[in-house]
Order: sequence, then C-alpha cells, then structure tokens
Amino acid sequence: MKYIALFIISLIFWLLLTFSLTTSNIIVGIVAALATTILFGKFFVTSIYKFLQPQRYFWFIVYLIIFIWECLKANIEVAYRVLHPAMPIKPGIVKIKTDLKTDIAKTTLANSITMTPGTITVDIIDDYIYVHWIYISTDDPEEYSDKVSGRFEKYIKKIFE
Amino acid sequence: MNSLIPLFIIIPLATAFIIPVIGKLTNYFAKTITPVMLLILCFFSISLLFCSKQESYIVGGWQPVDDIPIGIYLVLDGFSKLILCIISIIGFLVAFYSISYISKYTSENNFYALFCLMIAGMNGVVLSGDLFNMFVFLEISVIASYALVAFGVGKNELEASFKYQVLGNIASFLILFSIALLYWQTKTLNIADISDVLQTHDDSVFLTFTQILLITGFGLKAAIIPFHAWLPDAHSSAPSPVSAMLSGVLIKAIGVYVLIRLFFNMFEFTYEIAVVITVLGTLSMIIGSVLAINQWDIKRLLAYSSISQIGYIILGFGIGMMVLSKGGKEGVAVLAISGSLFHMVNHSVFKGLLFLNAGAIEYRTNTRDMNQLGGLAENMPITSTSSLGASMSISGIPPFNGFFSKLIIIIAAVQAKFYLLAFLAVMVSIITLAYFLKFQKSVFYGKNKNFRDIKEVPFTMSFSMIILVILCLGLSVLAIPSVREVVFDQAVNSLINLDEYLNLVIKY
Amino acid sequence: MIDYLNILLYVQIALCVFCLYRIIRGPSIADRMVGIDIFGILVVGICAILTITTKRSYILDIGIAWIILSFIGTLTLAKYLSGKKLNE
Amino acid sequence: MSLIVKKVAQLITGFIFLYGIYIIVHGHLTPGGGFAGGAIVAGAYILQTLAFGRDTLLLKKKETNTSLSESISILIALMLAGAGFFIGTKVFFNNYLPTGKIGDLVSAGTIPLYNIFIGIEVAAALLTIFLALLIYKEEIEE
Amino acid sequence: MIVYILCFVLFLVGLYGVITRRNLVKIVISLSIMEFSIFIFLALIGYIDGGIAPIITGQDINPTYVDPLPQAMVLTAIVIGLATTAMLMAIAIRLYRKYGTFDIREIKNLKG
Amino acid sequence: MEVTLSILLGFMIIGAIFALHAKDLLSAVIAAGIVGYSLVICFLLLKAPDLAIVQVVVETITLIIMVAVVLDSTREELKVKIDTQQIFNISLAFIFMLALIFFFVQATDMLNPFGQHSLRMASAYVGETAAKTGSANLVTGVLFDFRGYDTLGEATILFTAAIGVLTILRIKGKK
Amino acid sequence: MEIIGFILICVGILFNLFGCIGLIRLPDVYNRLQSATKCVTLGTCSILLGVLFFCGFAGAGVRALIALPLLFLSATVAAHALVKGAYIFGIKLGDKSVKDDYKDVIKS
Amino acid sequence: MNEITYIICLPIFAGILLFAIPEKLKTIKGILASIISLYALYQSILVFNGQVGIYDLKQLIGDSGICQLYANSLNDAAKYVTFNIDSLSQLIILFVNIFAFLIVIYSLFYIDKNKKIYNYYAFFLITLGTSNGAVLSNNLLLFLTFWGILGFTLYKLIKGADEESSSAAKKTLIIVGASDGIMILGIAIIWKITNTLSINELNLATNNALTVTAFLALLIGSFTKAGAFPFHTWVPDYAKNAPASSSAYMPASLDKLLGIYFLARICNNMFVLNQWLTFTLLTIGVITIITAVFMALIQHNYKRLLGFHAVSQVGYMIVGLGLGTVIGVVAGLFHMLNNVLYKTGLFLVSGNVEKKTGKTDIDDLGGLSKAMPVTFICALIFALSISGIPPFNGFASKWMIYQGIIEFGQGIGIANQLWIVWLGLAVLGSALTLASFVKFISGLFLGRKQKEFEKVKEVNIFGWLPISLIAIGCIVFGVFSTNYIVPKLFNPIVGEIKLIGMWNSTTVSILVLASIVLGLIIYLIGNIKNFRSEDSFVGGGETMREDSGMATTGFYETIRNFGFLSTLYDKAEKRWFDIYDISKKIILWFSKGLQGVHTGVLTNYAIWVFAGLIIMLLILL
Ligand code: NA
Ligand code: NA
Repeated sequence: MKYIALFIISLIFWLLLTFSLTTSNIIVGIVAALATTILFGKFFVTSIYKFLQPQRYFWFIVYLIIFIWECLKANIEVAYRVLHPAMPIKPGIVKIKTDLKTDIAKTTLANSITMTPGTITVDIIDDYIYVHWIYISTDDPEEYSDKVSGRFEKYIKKIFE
Repeated sequence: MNSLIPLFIIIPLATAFIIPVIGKLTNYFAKTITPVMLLILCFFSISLLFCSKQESYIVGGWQPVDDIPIGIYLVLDGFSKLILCIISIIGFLVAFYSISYISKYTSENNFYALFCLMIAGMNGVVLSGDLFNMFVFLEISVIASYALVAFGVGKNELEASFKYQVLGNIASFLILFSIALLYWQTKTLNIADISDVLQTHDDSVFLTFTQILLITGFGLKAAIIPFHAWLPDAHSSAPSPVSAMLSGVLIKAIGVYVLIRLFFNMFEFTYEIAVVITVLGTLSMIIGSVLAINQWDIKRLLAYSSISQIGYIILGFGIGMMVLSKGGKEGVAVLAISGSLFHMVNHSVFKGLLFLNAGAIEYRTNTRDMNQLGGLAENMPITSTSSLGASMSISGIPPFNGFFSKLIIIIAAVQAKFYLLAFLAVMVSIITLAYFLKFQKSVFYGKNKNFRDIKEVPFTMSFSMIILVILCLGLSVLAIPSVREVVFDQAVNSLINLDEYLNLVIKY
Repeated sequence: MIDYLNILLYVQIALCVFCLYRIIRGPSIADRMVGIDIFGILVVGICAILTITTKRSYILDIGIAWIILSFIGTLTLAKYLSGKKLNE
Repeated sequence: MSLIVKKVAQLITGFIFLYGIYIIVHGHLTPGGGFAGGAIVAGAYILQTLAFGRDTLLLKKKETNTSLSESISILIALMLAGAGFFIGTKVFFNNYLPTGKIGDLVSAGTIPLYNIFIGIEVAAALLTIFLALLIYKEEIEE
Repeated sequence: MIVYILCFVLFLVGLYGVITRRNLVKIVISLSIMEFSIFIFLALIGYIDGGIAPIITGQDINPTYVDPLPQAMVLTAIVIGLATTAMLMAIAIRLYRKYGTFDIREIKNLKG
Repeated sequence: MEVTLSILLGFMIIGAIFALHAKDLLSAVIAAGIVGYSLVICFLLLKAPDLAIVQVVVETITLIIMVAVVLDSTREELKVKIDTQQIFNISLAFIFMLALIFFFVQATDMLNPFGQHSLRMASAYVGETAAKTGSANLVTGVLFDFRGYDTLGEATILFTAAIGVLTILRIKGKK
Repeated sequence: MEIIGFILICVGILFNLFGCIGLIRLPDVYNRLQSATKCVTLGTCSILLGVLFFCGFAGAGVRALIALPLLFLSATVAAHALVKGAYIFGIKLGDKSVKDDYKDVIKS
Repeated sequence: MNEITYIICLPIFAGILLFAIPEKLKTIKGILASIISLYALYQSILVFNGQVGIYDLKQLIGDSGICQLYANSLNDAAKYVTFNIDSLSQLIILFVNIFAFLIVIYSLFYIDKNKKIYNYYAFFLITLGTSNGAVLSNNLLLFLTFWGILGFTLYKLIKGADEESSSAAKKTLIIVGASDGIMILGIAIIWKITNTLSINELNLATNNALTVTAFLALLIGSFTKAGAFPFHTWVPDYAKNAPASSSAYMPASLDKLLGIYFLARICNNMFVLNQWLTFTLLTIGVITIITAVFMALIQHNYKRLLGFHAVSQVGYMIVGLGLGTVIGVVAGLFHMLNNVLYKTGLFLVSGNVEKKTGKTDIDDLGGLSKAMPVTFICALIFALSISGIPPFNGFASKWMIYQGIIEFGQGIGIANQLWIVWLGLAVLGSALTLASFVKFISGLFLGRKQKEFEKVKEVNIFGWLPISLIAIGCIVFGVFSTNYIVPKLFNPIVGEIKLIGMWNSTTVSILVLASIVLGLIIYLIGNIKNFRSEDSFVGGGETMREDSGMATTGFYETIRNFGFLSTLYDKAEKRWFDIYDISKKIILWFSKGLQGVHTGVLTNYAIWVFAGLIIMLLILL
C-alpha cells in the first residue's frame, strides 16, 4: 500500500519537477519513481489509508491557512522584539502536554510549533512537547500550552487521526 | 589511428574495475589477472617500441576545427613509447612479485585494484597530449599511490602517506594553477597547440613564472631537492612492491617525464631555466647521496638513493637543455639526453630490483634495520646475488648497466665543458658505491644467529628478482650505439625536434 | 524591475556577512552552526532571485539541491552536538 | 535522532533520491549531471543513516553493496566508452548514438547514459567513503 | 585585475595555513582553501562580460556563452579535491588513533 | 560584477583566516564550510551553475566527512604556546605571501583582464560543433563528449579514493 | 503578477534582514535559533513565493513551489535538531531565561 | 688473432659456467679452472710470440651478418672494441697468465671446504679473462670496462663470511671504484680534447690544465690499482683479511701488473710529461716507499705486513717509471715483474703458514723452519729478494732503479736536481724493508718452536711447488738479469738498453752494503733492547711464548714509541692518514647535518617547497 502511495507521489513530484508531458519524460519518470519506491518504500510513512480520506485534505488546507497567518503574526512579533532597542524577551523552555497519539501527528505539531516564530520544539517525550519560547507570557502551564499549541492541535488531530 | 593506444588505458582500468566485482567471488582472480594484464601491456609496449611509427590518437574522434585541436589527443612518440615500456615491464614483474608478498596483508583485492589504477594513471599521463588530461591521470596515479603507501596501515605507513598527500596536493595545486595560467594566456590545453600559440607570445615574465610553478609542481612529484622530503618517508614505509613501483616508475612517469615533455615540447626553454633545472638535478644528486650514506633502514637508504639517481637523470636532461639553448653542438645534447633516458631505464630496473630485494629481506626477517641484519647471503642466495647485481649496477660498476648510463652522462658533461658537473657526478657515484657496499656488507655478510634457519623467498618473488638482475646485466647492450639508436633515438628526436612533436598532433 | 532585483540580490548577498560574523564570534559551537544553517537558507534566496534576473529556471534546481544538502549538513552538525556517533 | 527528525526523514528521503535522479537524468539539459546527482543520491542514503542509525541499516552489508555497484557502474561507463572502440567506429569515447534534438530528454547520444552510470558510481563511491568512516568507528569500538 | 589578486590571496591564505598550522585537520582545511582559490581562478578566467551560462535554452538570440572549458576543468578538479580530502581525512582519523594527537610536530616518527 | 566578486572573495578570505585560527576544530570546519559555500555564490555569479550545484554537494559531503572525523577524535585545538619556531614560520609565511603576490602581479600583468576572455579551443565547444553532441548543457557536452576521457578519469579518481579509503580504514593491515 | 512577486521578494528580504539582525543581537544560542532561523526561513519562503508569482506556474515557478515546503520542512527540522543538540551538548540557557522544564528530563 | 678472443672470452665464459656447478664439487671446479688457466697460458705464449698490431672486433669475430641489427651493432662495437698487441702488452699478458696458473695450482691446495668463499674459481677465471682484456684493449672505454670489472671481482674474491673480511672488501671496492670513477673523468676529458679513445693514437702534451687533469685522473686509476700512496690503504686491509691465494692473485700479482702496466702506458704512450708531473711522480714514489715501509715495521699481523710491503714496493716502480728515462722505465717494469714474483711467493708462504698453524700474528708464531723447510727456504729467498740482496732479482731491479736515478740526475729539471733525495730515500726504504723482513723470517721460522705447533708439517705438493717455482724464478731473474732476462724481455719495448757500469760501480756497491749494514744495525739495536727486557723475565718459564714474541717484535715497539714517530703512528693507527677514513668522516658529518634538518615535521618540508619556489622566482624574475 505505502509502496503504491510513494510511487504515485514520486511520479507526481517528478512530473512537477520536469514539468513536461512527453512520452520519454513519463517513461523516465515512471522508472525513476519505481526505483525510488523499491529503494525507499519500506521507510515511507505508515498508515497510508489516511491518504484516501478527502476530508483530511480539506482540514489540511484550513490548517495551512491558519498556520501561515499565525506564522506571519509571530514573525512580525519576533521582528519587533529583535529590532526593539531594549530587546524585550523572556525566554525559557516550557513543557506542553498534547493529546495527539500518532507519531506523525506529534511531529507535525512539533514542526508547526517550531515553525512559528518565537517558539521552537526541543524534544517530544511521550505526551509532552518541550518548547523553547522566546517570550513566556504567563506562568500557567494550561495557558501557555494553549497559546503555543492550541491553535494547531485540533486541526492536526483532524488531519492525522 | 593505431588502435593499440587507447588499450593502454582501457585494459588496466577495466582490470581495476573488475577486480572488486569478481575478486569477491574468488581469491585468485586479482592476483592472476593483474600480472596477466601487465604482461599483455608488456607485449604491446615492446612491439610499439620496435615499430618506428609515431602517431597520435584523438579520443572521441573530434577532428580539429580551424586547425585548432579540440579533442583530447593521445600522443605516442618515441619518448612515451619508452616510458610505457618501463611501466609495463617493471609493473609486470612487481605484480608477479606481489603474489606472494602481498598475501601477508589483508584485502589483497584492493591492493591489486589500486595497483592497476596506478598503472592506468601513469599510462594516461605518458600518453596524454593534453595538459589537463595529464593532470587528471596524474591524480589517478598519485591517489592510488597515496593509498598504496598506507596499505600496511601501521603507524609509519600512515604518517608517511599523510605527508606524501599534503606535499603531493601542494604539487597538484601548483600544477593546476599553472595549467590555469597557461589556459588564461593561450586559451587551449593541447600541448602542441600551446606550444604553437606560445611561439607568437613573448611575455617572458609570465612564461618564467609558469615554468617555475611547473618545475616546483613536477619537481615535487619527481622528488627533486628541495621538494623531496616526502619521498624517503613514503618510499620506505610502503609495502616493498609499491616502493619498487614508486621509486622505479612513478616518480619518473609523472615527475621527470612530464617535466621533460613540457619543457622540450611545450615551452621554448631559456638558458636560465636550463641552468635552474641542472642545478636542481645536481643538488638532488649530491644531497640525496650524502643523506643516503648514513641510513640504517634499508628502504630509507634506497629512497634517498632514488633522489640522488633522479638527480642524475635531471642533470643529464639539464645538460642537454643548456647545450641546446646555447646553440651548442646538437650531438652533445643528444648524448646527454640519451644518457639520461638510458639512466632512467636503468634506474627503473635496478631500483625496482633493490626494493624487491628489500622486500624479500623484510619478508623473511621482518626487519629492515641493517644493524640487526646480517649473514643472509648463505640462506638467501637469489636475493643476495640479485641485490649485489643491482647494487653494483646503481653504483656504476661495469659490466652492469648503470655504469654505461653514468658514463654517457659524464662524457656528455665533459663534452659540453661542464667539468665541475662531471666531477660531481663522479663523486656522487663514489658515494653511491660506498653506501651500497655498506648495504651489502651489513645485510648479507657477517654472521647473525637469528637468521640461521631462514629460507629463500618463494618462487614468484625470486622470479622477478632474477629477471631484473638479468636485465641489469642485459641492458648494458643498450650502450652499443646501434642498439641505443633503436631504443633511444626516437625518444631523443621527439624531444629535441619540436616540429616532429607538433607534426604528430597538429598535422600542418 | 530587474535592476531593482539586482540590488535586492546584493542585499541578500550582504546579509551573508551577518552569518560570517556569527560564525567568527561564536561564542559556542552551536552559534556557529546556526550561522552556517542560516547562510544556507540565505543562499536559497539568492538562487531564487537569480532565477528571475537571469530568466533561467534551472538555477532553482541548485536552490533545491542546496536546501536538501544544507539540511543534511545541519543534521550532521546537530548530531555532533548531541554527542552521538553518526551511525547512532 | 529525535522522533521529529526520523519522521521527516522518512518523508523526504525518497524525494531527495528522486531529485538526485532528476539531476542525473537531466544532466545534459540543466546544471548538474552524474556528479551532482550522484552526490544527492548519496545524500539521501546519508540522511537515512543519520536519522535511523546503524540498527535499522546493516552498514557492513550496505558497504559491500555500494562498493560492488560502484565497480559495476564505472565498468559499464568504461564499456560504453570502449564500445565505440571495439565495435564499429574504432574510436575510443565516440558518441555513437544519435544525438537527437537539443533540449529533449532523450538526446545527446551517449551523454545521458554516461551521466546515469557515473551518477551511480559517484553515489556508491561517496556512500562507500561515508560508510567506511562509520564502520571503522564501529570496528575500533569493538 | 583585483579579483585575480584577491583570488591569489586566498591561495596564499591556504599556503599560510599549511606553513603555520600544526593541526592535521587545519592543514587539510588549508589545502581545501588553496583548492577553492584555484576553482575560482579558473572560473574567473572563463568568464566573459555579458556572457550567459553555457546552457542552451533557446531563449536568446545570438547568445555569448561564457567559456565552458574552464568550468569542465573545475568540475573535474572539484571531484578530485573531494577525493583527496576524503583520503586525507581517512588518514587523519587513523593517525589520531595511533599518535593520540593531531599535532603535526608530534607526528614525526619518520625523520632523518 | 568585479566589485561583488571582490567583496565575496574578501568575505571568503576572512572566513578562511578564521578557519585557520579557530580555537576549536569544529568551528574551523564550519568556517571552511562557509568559505566553500561562498564559492557557490561566486560560481552562480560567474555563470557557472554546473559548478555551483556540484560545489554545493561536494562541500556538504566534505563537511560531513570532516565532522565525522572530528567527532571520532577531538575538536580541541592543540594547546600550544607560540614559540620561536611558530613565529619564524609565521614571518616566513608572510614573506612568502608578499613575494608571491609580487611575482603573480608581475606575471599576469599582460594577460587578458577579467571578463575579456576570448575562445580558442573552446570556440568549437560553444559554436556549431556543440550541436554535434546534442547536449543543451554545454558543460556537460564538454564533460562527457569532447572531454569525456577526462571525465572517465575523474570518475576513476573517485573510485580510487573510495577504494583508497576502504584500504586505509581497515583495522588490520597484515594477517 | 510581477508587482506582487516583487513585493513578496522585498518582504522576504526584509524578513531575512530582521532574522540576520536577530542573529547578531539576540543573547543566547536558543534565541538566535529561535528567531533568526524562522525569520530567515519565512523570508526565503516569501522570496520563493515571489518567484512563483514572477514566473508563473511553469519552469521556475513550479520549482519554487516544490522548494517551498521542502525548505519549510527541512529548516524546521534542522532548527529543532540544533536546539536539541545544543541543549544536550550542555549549552546553558542565557541569563535572561526565566524557565527551564527540560533540565529535569536531561538529568534523569 | 683468435688468441685474443680465446684468452679473454674463454676464461670469462668458463667462469660464468662455473657458477652453475654446485659449491660441493669444489675440487672439480678447481681442476676445470686449472685446465682453462693452463690453456690461457698457452694462448698467452702464442700472443707473446705473435704478431704486433691493432685488432678490432670484426677482425676477431668475422663479419657473419645474421641480421641487420646484429651487423650494425657489430660495426658500431668495432669502433670501441679494439685490441692492441705490442711488446709491452705481450710481456704483461704472458706474466698475467703465468701467475694465474701458478696461483690456481696453489689454490687447489689452499681453498678447501673450510674456507667459506663462494665461487672462488668462477671469479678467479673471470678475473683472468678480464685482466687479459684490460691489458690488450686499445680503446680506453673498453679498457675502463675491463678495469672496472676487475674491481668487482677483487671485491668478490676477498669477501668472506666474517665481519672483517667484508669490511675490507667494502673498503677495497670503494677505493678501487672511486678511482675507476675518476678515470671515467679522465677518459672523458681525453675524448673531449682529442676526439679519440684509442690508446695507440694518443700522445698528449701535458701543457694545459685540462690535459694535466686527465693525466692525473688516469694516474689515480693506476695508482689505486697498483696500491700507491695515498690510494694504497685498501691493500693492507685486503691482504690481512682475504685468503692468501686471493691476495697473491690480485693485489700481489695481477693488480701490480695491470696498475704498473697502465702507469707505463699513460706515462710513456699517452702523455708527454712535463717536469712538474715528473716531480710529482717521484715524490709520490718515495713517499709510498717510506710511509708504507714504516707502517710495515710495526705490524704484528704478517699478512698485513706483507700488504704494506706490497705498497712500498710500488714506490720503486713509480720512481722508475716516473724517471721517464729508458733505463728508468725498464727498471720500473722489471721491478714490477720481480716484485710480482717475490710478493706472490711471500703471500703464498704466508698462506702456507696460516693454513698449517691457523695463526696470523707474528707474536704467536716461531720456529717453523724445521717443520716447514721448503716454505722456510722459499720465504728466505723471497725476503732477501724483496730486501734487495744480491744475487736475487729484487737486487737486480732496485739496482737498475738506483742507476736510473743517478743517470736522471744529469738532467736539468727540478726533479733532476733533487736526484740525491730520491736516491737516499729509496735506499732508506730498502734498508727498512730488510729490517722488517728480518722480523718476518725470525718471527715465523726462527726462534723457539711453540708447543702447539709440534704437529705442524710441511705442506703438500700443490702448496710447495708453486712457491718453489717462484723462488727459482727469483733466482733466475736475479742471476741472469743483465745477460738474458732484461734484454730478452725489454728490448722489444724500449730498444737496446745501455746500462751504465753494471755490477762494478763502487758507488752502487757502497749503497748496497750500506743498506744491508743499516738494516742489520737496526735489527741489532732492537735485539739489544730486547735482551734487556728478557733479563727481567729470567726464570719465568711460563712466559716463554711471550718472550719469543718479544724477541722478534719488541724492537719494533721501540720504533713505534720513538718520539715524533709515535705521534705519527698513533694518528696512522687511528687512520688519520687514510684517505678512505678521512672522506668517510667528512661525508658522514655532512650527512648527519642534513639528516638533522629532516626533522620529520611536515611544516618544514612545506616551507622548503615554497622557499625553493620563491628562490627560483627571485633568481629568474
Ligand atoms: Na552537467
Ligand atoms: Na575539498
């Protein structure tokens, strides 16, 4: 199953990359994708059936938009902090609990956190994500969990679980 | 186009590539195929040597456009024929010798693959008529030799290999840098074409700068003083067959050969450059021998003696260059150059043999320290006799070949009125005799209880030594002028007649 | 437009100096790694701008290659930091 | 490495590999070719090794394979070059295949073929070097 | 001209490193730097004002391409450089095991 | 163009000097990496995309190899005091550098200035002949057709290095 | 389209600039990783988007589209790996830091 | 002239074939060698009586063109391979073969299984063939080749298994090889000047530096071979360590013959000497005589003693040839023949003694005269000969040399003016020779017999026959010298010799008497001193052996410790005057210095590279 998925994704990737639909290109693409599948198929992500559920794609797009928005917001915030002569920062590592179960979901969450300026994932241990935060605005674990991950968690849950 | 020429590259490369594949299946493959391959090359090269045709081969078949060569040319002239011959013959004997010797080491397949690569690299350098291509093949052979020097992976081997690599890399950079400079000036890489272009330029500062960079670069590869420091370490630490190849062939094929080729066929050398080359040769000759005399490690002694002998070779060429650039008698230059070529051939034979002897000694006694050795003559008759022959040969004792080549060089020096050089050459020859007799005495004579029960080395090793010692005697025949003409005259001609080389490549 | 982009290109190149500053100043080894990581990302930007100014799409190929390899390189460095052998 | 790295590596190694192939195959049309592409392919494997470590990959076996494929591919490249020499035109390194139209994927005669085999060779060689360094450490530790 | 000189200065920095540094790894780095300068040097030589990269795209009329030959040379040289660096580092790592140091002045078993 | 390149080269020189003087080896390696990566920018500016892509990958792999080595040994720089030998070497190095720059400037005085290159051997590679290889990428055309023989050599070098590294990294040399 | 692309590129470079300033100014390695990496990544993503707008959905544009997520993923993961590595390596949080939950995990 | 081919090639090929015969069949090898040697002797007699002329390779082999290359090579080789048969070479070739035959016969007795000398006979024959070649060759390069091979065989003949002999072998070949190298230089210069290499065509005036250099270079070659000061130092070492048969063969006979032969050639045929060169030659001659005999005086090892005498006698020959007059040349050559006779004899005697007693130190020996009567008598004859006592041959030739010097004194050159110095020193040398041979004879054969030598018997026929023949030769050469031998041998070379006031010159008789008396006085002084020392040991029965030792060598210790001589001897024993050791020290000093520079630090090596680069740039730009 995951082999087929990888094959198809690879082929699409190839066609995008080359951006031409000549016969020779398609043939070469198929061969290349096959090679990729054979050599790297067994390492590819598991539980592929989720790929076949279209609603996940919808949530993915929603998530993406929110994510980009959050990113921009955070980015401007960080820029402000960096450029401010006094550099108002309050950094530290905080521990955040997550309800996500699957690895891929946790990874995505962690990545989302990382990618949002101002926060960065240090490690995932069991259900906890350790996050380095440039401006720890509150001391309440509930609150900052929500601030850091709450924006993404529900969407990620919908996409991956 | 002679279809033999590319085979000098294809065959050793194919062998090198195939050894890791089939060698995994059977242990005997590598050690059989390598000598066989080299034997075939021997036949090819000898048949080419005796065929008077000189020609060039265009790789890829790219004919010149507007009379400018655009492809890579392989040039087979007298000089390259001679060196090819040396490479194949010594290579074959060393490979045959290695069958027993290398079985003491692990991963023999790698050894043979690297060995073939080194041969391929040298053949490539010798045949190439293109500056950058020469550099590429030079790198193949030196990288293979770096690995071969470290083949034993002991403390000394690694240290030697590291020093060799660093200095070798500096040399490569200088060479590449001067290739870049030449390209900047001439916009071409073909040696003949560069020569053609340079004839219309007279930017002497640029030319001198480039020439000196090249002398330094190839001087490093050829281990001319003061660029020699890597050689004693590398040549003494490598496994003996490798030392034999390095000292016997490599420093000539990628050092002396290229230097001479470029200076004779690419640049129009000035008298000053000729003097510089001669001085470097003389220095190497003297300092190498003075350093050798106090060595107690056999192979280190041999290594320093290589520096000294390379000095002889360079000296001969330098004398020829000085005579030519001053417009002296061409006959004298021819004598000097053919003396050098002769000495080059001879040095390959006897230095190869001496390193094989050293290997045989180490093979049985596990030491190279002359203080600990002694009394081997009785139990190792072949080793002892052949090493005596080689020692006499390198010290210039008749009727061995070394005598004649040194004789020719000295006579040429006197003819060219360089009496001091002739005197120094004689003095160095005496010192050489002294340290080789020291070697003979402390290794083979005297009594040593530790080595009472050792045996002679196995057949594959002794065979090569026997052949080489016969060559030491037999090559004396080359001193006879008519035989010398057959072997050396083509080479000398292609060196001193620039037009001949140019005609080979750019056919007017 | 292309001229402005060229100026932007030089700005982007100039930004690399910051990375060099960080690499030289340190103070910790991780800082230097950050420097080289960011440098890698900046160059992708350079490639992108060059793609436009030269109208040659293949320059982004180099950019993609760079993304990939800078990723691998940074991971190696990070692995060094975590005190593990490369094969752990 | 941490879970995040492992997951992402799982996700993208395949694409890196594919990208390497792309660079190799398009060597005659765009920058890159055997060397760059081969190195990227090697990079895919290196990333995998970095992310998953020795336990999931049998390094020693892999090293044998890489050095074997290295030899075979360069041998094929040499045979491609020599084919013109031994059969037909008698010219070493002749581009004996039809060159096609400039800009096509299938064009330039033997060049793409060289690219492919050199690419494999480079990938295998770089990987061999990398693995040799790792295996050396393992052996030293034993 | 200044570019060439700067390029040569880079070469000389490498030279400086080889002569003054005592650490094996730094010597290898010095060699890499020398190598880099030669790469740029060749690329500089091949550059032609107003030239475009030597890849035919069909977008230009009467294009002037920069010289592809030095580029081919540099490409080869880069790979050679990688090969030598790999060899050097392999030796360096083993030397460290044997001598317990990277100091080139300590690694002098062979002398005289 | 020339100015940009000069600045970049200056940048590289500074990086290189730092690489040589860094207090720890990993920093030196990273600084060398920066120099190598800057080289890529130079290549991009000099219209050599092929070189750029190859340099990227090669530099990264060099970096990985170096890190692997440093990881296995030490990243501590040697703790050595500056002794007379060192001072001597440094002053000698400066003398060498000055002399070489002097000679280099003299020697290259008459050569084509930057950007004024003309073609001789390569004119065939970029001219109509290029069509004979059928390769859109002229560098690849040169590399695999006109000078395919060089490229074979280059691949062989890599092969040699791989075998060489395998050889050097054997634990036991002799049986 | 080109105008949008140009603006995106300008914004991207601006972000890059902020990131680089952050790289210089911020006090400890974690903060630098934090802000600098992210700023620069986002800035570069913006530039890539700009390319997409500039060149359209063909050739360079598609490549930019491919490069975008790739850069995003890889930069993120690299930053994360660096942070974790730096922590394990023993680089202390800067003086300004107010909290460190991860300390206990590493110790145990 | 097929003899030439046979006489050169046959022994060489036979020698090479002998390598194939296993070492166990030593006797068979010896017999084969004797047969070949005998045949060569026969051929040499043919040559001696044969036609005089120049022969080249084509004449010898015939133009049997098998293939073009072969024919071409033959043509080319014929330019170089030419032989010259004139009366001088005829004479020398005869003696070479005679001695070779005698020594090979002796070797049959001497070389047995205990002596670990491999391939003795093979090298013996190769030496013979090569010597013949060297004597006959007319081309200098050909000559040099043969000459060089002789150095090599010399080395192989001495080289035993033990430490000392291989050291001596090493030293020998280094010195001999060095001289050969210098000869190359000389020959190259000759070629440069004259464009010819044929000895018979040369007649160079030594009037410029180049010619003088060439002359000196060739002179060094001949001096080294013959063993003249300061290139003699290998001879005593060789004599001490080599088997006696080898010593008899090479340094005593062949090398003398060849060295002096070549000296005669260069002084008479190839160059015309100026007066300074004559002066040099004479100086070297007398220095050789005196220094070597002084060294001989203090030796304890009788083989080494003989070695020093082998050097000392060369001085007379050099003096003779250096005079350049007809009588001088004849005297020199005649002394060479005589010296070869008695010196070969002496070495063979020493071989006999060593073989029977196993001792090589005079102090350990004594009283062998009864046990070995033939050896003793022969030794006596040889000793008297070498000391120049009439009527033995040594007297005859030394006599001629004295006469030559006197005659030479009538000339006007600087050397001529100093004739009395040359004469005086030559006589002194003769006296000291006598003194040292008294020691030799008394130390070995006279005095009290040692107990351990009770069972010593005379050697067998192969041992005594050759020395007897040589002894007879000594007598014959002495008694019939003026009437028969000298005219017969030397007239073809120099024409009629007119000897002035042959036997009855009072001056000369006084000189002879003086030398005898001086020698005896010196010995007696020694004994007086010795008696005194013996007194103090009276009654010390156990010190018997030491006593007898004191009796023979004690006196020489006196000389050894005498004033300034003592310092000189000390220095000499520390080898201060040995050119070999001096050069060795100098070179090793340089070598160590250079080794010190190779510190093993890579940085330095890199600096050398760039320094070399920049120096070259500085020089050329
Ligand atoms: Na390409
Ligand atoms: Na490198």
